[in-house]
Amino acid sequence: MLSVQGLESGYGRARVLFGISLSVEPGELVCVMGRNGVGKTTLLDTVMGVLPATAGMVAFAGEDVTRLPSHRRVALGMAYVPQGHATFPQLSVLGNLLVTLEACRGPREALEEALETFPRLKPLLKRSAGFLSGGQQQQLAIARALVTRPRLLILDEPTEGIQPSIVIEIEEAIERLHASGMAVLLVEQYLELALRLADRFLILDAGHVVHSGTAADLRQEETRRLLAV
Amino acid sequence: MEAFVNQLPIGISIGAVLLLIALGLTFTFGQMGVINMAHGEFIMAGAYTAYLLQDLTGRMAVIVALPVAFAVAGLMGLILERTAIRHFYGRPLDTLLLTWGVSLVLQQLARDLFGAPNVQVQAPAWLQGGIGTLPYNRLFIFVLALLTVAGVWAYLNRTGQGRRMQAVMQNRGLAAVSGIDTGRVDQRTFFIGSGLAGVAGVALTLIGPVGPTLGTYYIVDAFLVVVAGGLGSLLGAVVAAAGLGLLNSYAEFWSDASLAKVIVFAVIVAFLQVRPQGLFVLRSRALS
Amino acid sequence: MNAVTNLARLRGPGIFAVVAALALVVAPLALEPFRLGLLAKYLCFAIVALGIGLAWGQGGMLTLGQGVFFGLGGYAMGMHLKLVEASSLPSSGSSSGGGPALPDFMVWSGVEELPALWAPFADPVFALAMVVAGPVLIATVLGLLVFRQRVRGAYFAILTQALAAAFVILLVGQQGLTGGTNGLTNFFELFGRDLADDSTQRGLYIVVALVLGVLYLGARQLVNSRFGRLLVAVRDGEDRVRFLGYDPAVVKTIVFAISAGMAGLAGALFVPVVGIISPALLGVVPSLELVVAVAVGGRFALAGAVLGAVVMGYAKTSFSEQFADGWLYLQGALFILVMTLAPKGLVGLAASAREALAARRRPAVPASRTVKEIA
Amino acid sequence: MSPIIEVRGLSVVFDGFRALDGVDLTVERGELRFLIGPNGAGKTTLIDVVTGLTRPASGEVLLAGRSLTGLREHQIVRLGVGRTFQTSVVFEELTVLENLDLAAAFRRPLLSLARRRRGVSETVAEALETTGLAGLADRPAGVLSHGQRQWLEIGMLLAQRPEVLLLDEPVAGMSRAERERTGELLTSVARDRTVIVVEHDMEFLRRYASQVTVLHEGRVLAEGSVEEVRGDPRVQEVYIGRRKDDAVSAGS
Amino acid sequence: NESGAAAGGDDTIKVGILHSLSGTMAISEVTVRDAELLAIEEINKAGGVLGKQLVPVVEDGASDWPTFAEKATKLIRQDKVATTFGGWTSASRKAMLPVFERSKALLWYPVQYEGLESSPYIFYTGATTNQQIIPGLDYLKEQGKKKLFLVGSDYVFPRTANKIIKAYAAANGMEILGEEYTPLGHTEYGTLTNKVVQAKPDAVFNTLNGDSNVAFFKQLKSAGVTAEEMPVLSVSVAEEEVTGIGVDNIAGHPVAWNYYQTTDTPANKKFVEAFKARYGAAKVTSDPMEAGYNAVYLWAEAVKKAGTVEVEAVRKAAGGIALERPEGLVTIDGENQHMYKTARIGIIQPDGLIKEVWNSGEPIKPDPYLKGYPWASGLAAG
Ligand SMILES: Nc1ncnc2c1ncn2[C@@H]1O[C@H](COP(=O)(O)OP(=O)(O)OP(=O)(O)O)[C@@H](O)[C@H]1O
Ligand SMILES: Nc1ncnc2c1ncn2[C@@H]1O[C@H](COP(=O)(O)OP(=O)(O)OP(=O)(O)O)[C@@H](O)[C@H]1O
Ligand SMILES: NC(N)=O
Ligand SMILES: [Mg+2]
Ligand SMILES: [Mg+2]
Repeated sequence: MLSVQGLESGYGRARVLFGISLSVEPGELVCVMGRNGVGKTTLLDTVMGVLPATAGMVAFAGEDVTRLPSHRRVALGMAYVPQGHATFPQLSVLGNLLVTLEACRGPREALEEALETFPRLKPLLKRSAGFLSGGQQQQLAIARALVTRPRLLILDEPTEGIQPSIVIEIEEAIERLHASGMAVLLVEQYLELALRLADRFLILDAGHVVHSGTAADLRQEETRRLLAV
Repeated sequence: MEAFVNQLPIGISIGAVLLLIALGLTFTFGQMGVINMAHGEFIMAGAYTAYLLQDLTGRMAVIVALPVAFAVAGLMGLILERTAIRHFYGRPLDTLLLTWGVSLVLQQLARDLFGAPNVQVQAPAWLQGGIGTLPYNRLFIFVLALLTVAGVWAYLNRTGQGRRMQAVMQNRGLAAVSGIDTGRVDQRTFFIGSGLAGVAGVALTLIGPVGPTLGTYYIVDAFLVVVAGGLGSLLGAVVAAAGLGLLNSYAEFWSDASLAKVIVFAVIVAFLQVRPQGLFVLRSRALS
Repeated sequence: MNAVTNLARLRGPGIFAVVAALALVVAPLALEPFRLGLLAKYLCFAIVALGIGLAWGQGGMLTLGQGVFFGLGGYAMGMHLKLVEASSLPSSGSSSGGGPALPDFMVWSGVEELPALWAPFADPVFALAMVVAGPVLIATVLGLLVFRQRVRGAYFAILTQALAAAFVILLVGQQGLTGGTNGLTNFFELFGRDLADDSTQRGLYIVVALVLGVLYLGARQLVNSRFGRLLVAVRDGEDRVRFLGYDPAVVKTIVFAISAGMAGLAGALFVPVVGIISPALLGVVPSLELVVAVAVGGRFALAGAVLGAVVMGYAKTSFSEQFADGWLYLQGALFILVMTLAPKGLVGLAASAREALAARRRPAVPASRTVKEIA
Repeated sequence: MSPIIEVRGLSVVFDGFRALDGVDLTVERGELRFLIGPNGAGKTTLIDVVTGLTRPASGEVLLAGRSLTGLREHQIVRLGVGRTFQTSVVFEELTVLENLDLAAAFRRPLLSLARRRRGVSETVAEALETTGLAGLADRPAGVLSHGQRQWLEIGMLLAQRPEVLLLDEPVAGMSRAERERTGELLTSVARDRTVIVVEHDMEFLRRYASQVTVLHEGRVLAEGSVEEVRGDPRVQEVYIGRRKDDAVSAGS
Repeated sequence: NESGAAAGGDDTIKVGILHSLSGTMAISEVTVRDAELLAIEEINKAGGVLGKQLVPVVEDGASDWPTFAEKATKLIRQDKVATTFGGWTSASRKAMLPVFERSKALLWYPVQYEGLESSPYIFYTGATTNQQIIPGLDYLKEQGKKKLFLVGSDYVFPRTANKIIKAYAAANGMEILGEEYTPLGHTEYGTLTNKVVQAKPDAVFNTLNGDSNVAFFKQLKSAGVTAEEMPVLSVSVAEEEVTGIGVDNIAGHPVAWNYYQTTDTPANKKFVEAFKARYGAAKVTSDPMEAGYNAVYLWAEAVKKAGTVEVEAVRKAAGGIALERPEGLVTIDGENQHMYKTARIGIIQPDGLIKEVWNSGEPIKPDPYLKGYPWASGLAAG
């Protein structure tokens, strides 16, 4: 589904990623882990085309998308929930969902579906997204990605700022989507959550993949050490 | 009392002119944050379009000119956006300088193309005359302003394009990863905003001079309207335009035109004391 | 490593010294009086630009109304010169016996008695004080009013633009008091020296250059101080600054007032240099031109503001001399080119050229190290 | 002695929506108080009111017995109340060091700020050390990653040396190890100052909290020790949720 | 010192042309420049002055008074021109005046103005008040217009003109019903029109300048005001402006000048033909253009008479020079350096040209300080 090879990227002249390779098979859930500042967000941004790749290749569904603008990648079936409560603040909650739906010409049912996953958004539909609480915004952000009915869902710390009971629901939702065949690329700091969800994981450090393997590997002490400061 | 009644339509019609000019700005300035100093020259382009068309279409020129001027000025805006403005997103205030340069060039261009003196656009016969102190041409501008406002409102709030436009302006990066072609949206926004300037230009031929410096006469007031109304707020622009129009007309009646301008300024400063972000603020919880 | 940074640190003062020597020694010797006068004029604008650089480049306050402060300073000086002239001339046909002699324009405007507003400006000390105090006072009041209410960004820009427009209209409308559109002109002497004299003009040039130099150093000090950092913080996140315990309104007002004071001083110097102060110099367009000049030079560096003012002044003069008919094309094209090709202005262009050069010279900062440092 | 923070009958209304509805809260000096509750419960709003960002419809906040009503944000900071933001905001053009230095310098007279900064003050050096940002001191804050920004915010708050620290989800996005560091840091700060933390991380809560206040729909739903609150069925119902293996952060 | 400052080279003489080619005033001033350049070409074709060809140095005053001063300085000091033709607004003239006086250089100013000035280094080839405004008032009085409304742009010419008008009215039993000023470039005349209509004057005396005239007449017309019931006498609207205002909006209203394109003199026939041949058949000629055109010829004549371009000699020689010009006989008054000019009242015709309906019969002696008008005493002295 997604294949990344020798990816390099960064900001201006500061390089952050040094030849990252990874792949996500259809229906697979891959979790990227690593300490703060190692380049997880940079990796996802580059995969989505928010940042240009300075070297390497990103392919999606067999197509080379390395030079494609973000919106074309969305059209191909990639969806992205960026880190940190990203919304269109002056659009209503419904407007936030609609605008995404219209941009990818999805069916109205996709919107209903997304709202089923996040029922707490329903009473808020008319409110401006900018006035929502942090956690409400984050729920909206995930719902917004879901309305595109993506083939690959990319999530950057989706549970950040969300109350425990909803984290459970999100986890279940991801599990469900994953089970229904959606590929997922997830960045997550909660180790336990990652362990429960991931088929495979990678650990980044200083812009390199320093470890990758299955969930079983991650339980090992050595791996845990890699994640510690 | 008689003065009060007589000045009312004048104030409203000044407001209508201001609104018509400011409407284009609610797109380029209000939505995109671009302080487009060339907006005045797009107005001028609209006026010259009406001038050129009157030989072809005779006295219906004003009507025919409206859509043509929209397209002409819109196209000019589109070119400006493609060649220059698009490098400036994220630092909108800087566009002021760029567009200021463009405005100088366009003024000089008009001078070379049409000559320095004013040209004449004949008002059609059916716009001659009026009811009481309200001439038909003023009425025409008033109706045109109303229709344009309604159109703009519907576009922004009732169409997907309008929604996408707002999304891009509120969070460009998120819009892109939500599948919106931000480049297209920028072009469209600028096209429409500039096109509306063209429409205003046609209307202005009915009441004012048509010359290379036409745009410069209205630009400061138009920006004031947008600011007093609140950036990006359509309702605010409408109310502010009406308010400024009335204030202008009454202040001028009881003092003189020069003093009226000073009074208007003082009132706006005072007003921003009460409502610092304009009449209708698009608030947000986030820190700037 | 240390030597390199020391060298780099010396480069600033080095350039400053070279420029100062050029301006103070070479220019007065090399340039003919007319050209030197023009240069003095550009330097006056550079002083205003410096203030804009502070307020806008550092503080994020896009002020489109600096002409107002320039005018306040200029008129203070102009009023003084007019009064000196009126009292020294055999009062031209003035029948109003007793009272002080009237400036020429009051006579033809039908003003019969010296307005109370004018009287104190006969005193050179008062006039010179007002050159700075007037603009600072007005900027402070306006600043406190608008900044406390958190008027900012485009709102502030448009508001100051409207201020310039209103100010000009007010000046024009009070012909008897201000000379109306004509402004104040026809000055003969400054502190007893003949203004038409080339040596007076040369002296004036030196004064302007010195004032600019001193203000530049002062502004640099301010920018590099903690206050300067605070100013940048206010620019980038005014609301957040409040939660650091500072009042952004005060910070902004101070800087706005400083920039206004600079503009006032520049206006006062401009009057004897050019020989006229009129509303045409103060309105929306000239105020905007100065901001444009700052952007062309590079608004994030004070040197850029100064450079921009001089370059734009020179460009305007020479374009309009060479191509009286189409010079606006050239000037417009210049803005457009600079803004698109060098968004950080001429200074930014120089900086990035230097950086590119440096990058070529030292090929590889092991990139992974930079990242490790961060992690 | 009066409590350091006392919130009385606080209500906040946005366009008819009651974000806070008669909240009472008392925090004693030297407490490390946790504030939890569902998304949209009003936690951030409460902090906004205490720090002057939002004006309440009714009720008041007392700092050591003194009403904060009507004070502007910077005045409240000057009285010794500091905060961080849920979405961190730092000055991207300033270096990490300058960010911290500004935070530390607000008590100086404005005029003294006109001098250049020479060296690094002890407070700032300490903050650099605690936050682990020493290596990044001279980098502009704009280059920081999400987690690093969170740390810088905490550092700025520490550098302010406030009496009362309000932190809005400080560990969100932090790795596990950093959460621990933050927890310990807050515990030690709370020894001589007062800390109020909003957090959703239940493990973090369990390890570092003593007193917990639960907000729900703008009201105080429960208050007590961690154990009491976690055991409260209403809290489980609206907030913690039902999963057999005890919420998200079961592992040890 | 004969050769020095004046000559550009051995066989050429440089002259300065200084008008606004950009900004609001460009609309008017460009045409004056064109007329002046035409005169220079004609003189050159006829063999030049003192056997030398004239070389114009054109500068842009940019509608900005300090720029006029700067460019004047440049022309004098750098280009060392023999004389300068330039200016339109009084403000630009006031800004240039000290420059020319200090440098003892010559300026030829071609536009009607408010008087109360007489600089030894300026020749005024347009009308002063007693050659335009007072005849205009005489005409209105003759027509039985007793109640006037004054409308003007907010600057020195209209304000001074109106002062004179008020003094005239007081002395002649006329009533001033209102006096209104608008900023230059003002385009919103609804309120002013309303005030005028409500005051019900017999006539309006209009000293608006520039683009404002377009807005004023358009809006006056749409308010239903006609030239028959309320004529608007303008002193700054000439053939050139009529096109921009739109003939429909202004036809029938009177204007006061010294020259119209239709003025019937042999010299004018030649001028109009030459101008159209040079700049296009659609172009019109107007009073300030003619005054600029005259200025070049008058200066050339003075130089011929003096035998040199040296300033003091030319000034001395200029007094008394009389030439048949398009407007008729023009004589330089050596005392105040203004011209004897014939006053003419015209009515704007539906074809955009102006038909003369009254003239003063003979050139009127210029009287910038209105010393010959008892009612005007006290105007000049303050
Ligand atoms: N805009 C930027 N400009 C320059 N450098 C940046 C920028 N954004 C991030 N960086 C740097 O790139 C590196 C990787 O950042 P990134 O945001 O990808 O980290 P991360 O792994 O997502 O961290 P976190 O867990 O804190 O979110 C960091 O060291 C950071 O300093
Ligand atoms: N300015 C505002 N206008 C309208 N509604 C608002 C505004 N600010 C907050 N709200 C509403 O008030 C409620 C409380 O929000 P608040 O941010 O305090 O929640 P919170 O407890 O911090 O939630 P979270 O845990 O998700 O951060 C939310 O429903 C939010 O939508
Ligand atoms: N002299 C004039 N018309 O200003
Ligand atoms: Mg990240
Ligand atoms: Mg919150």
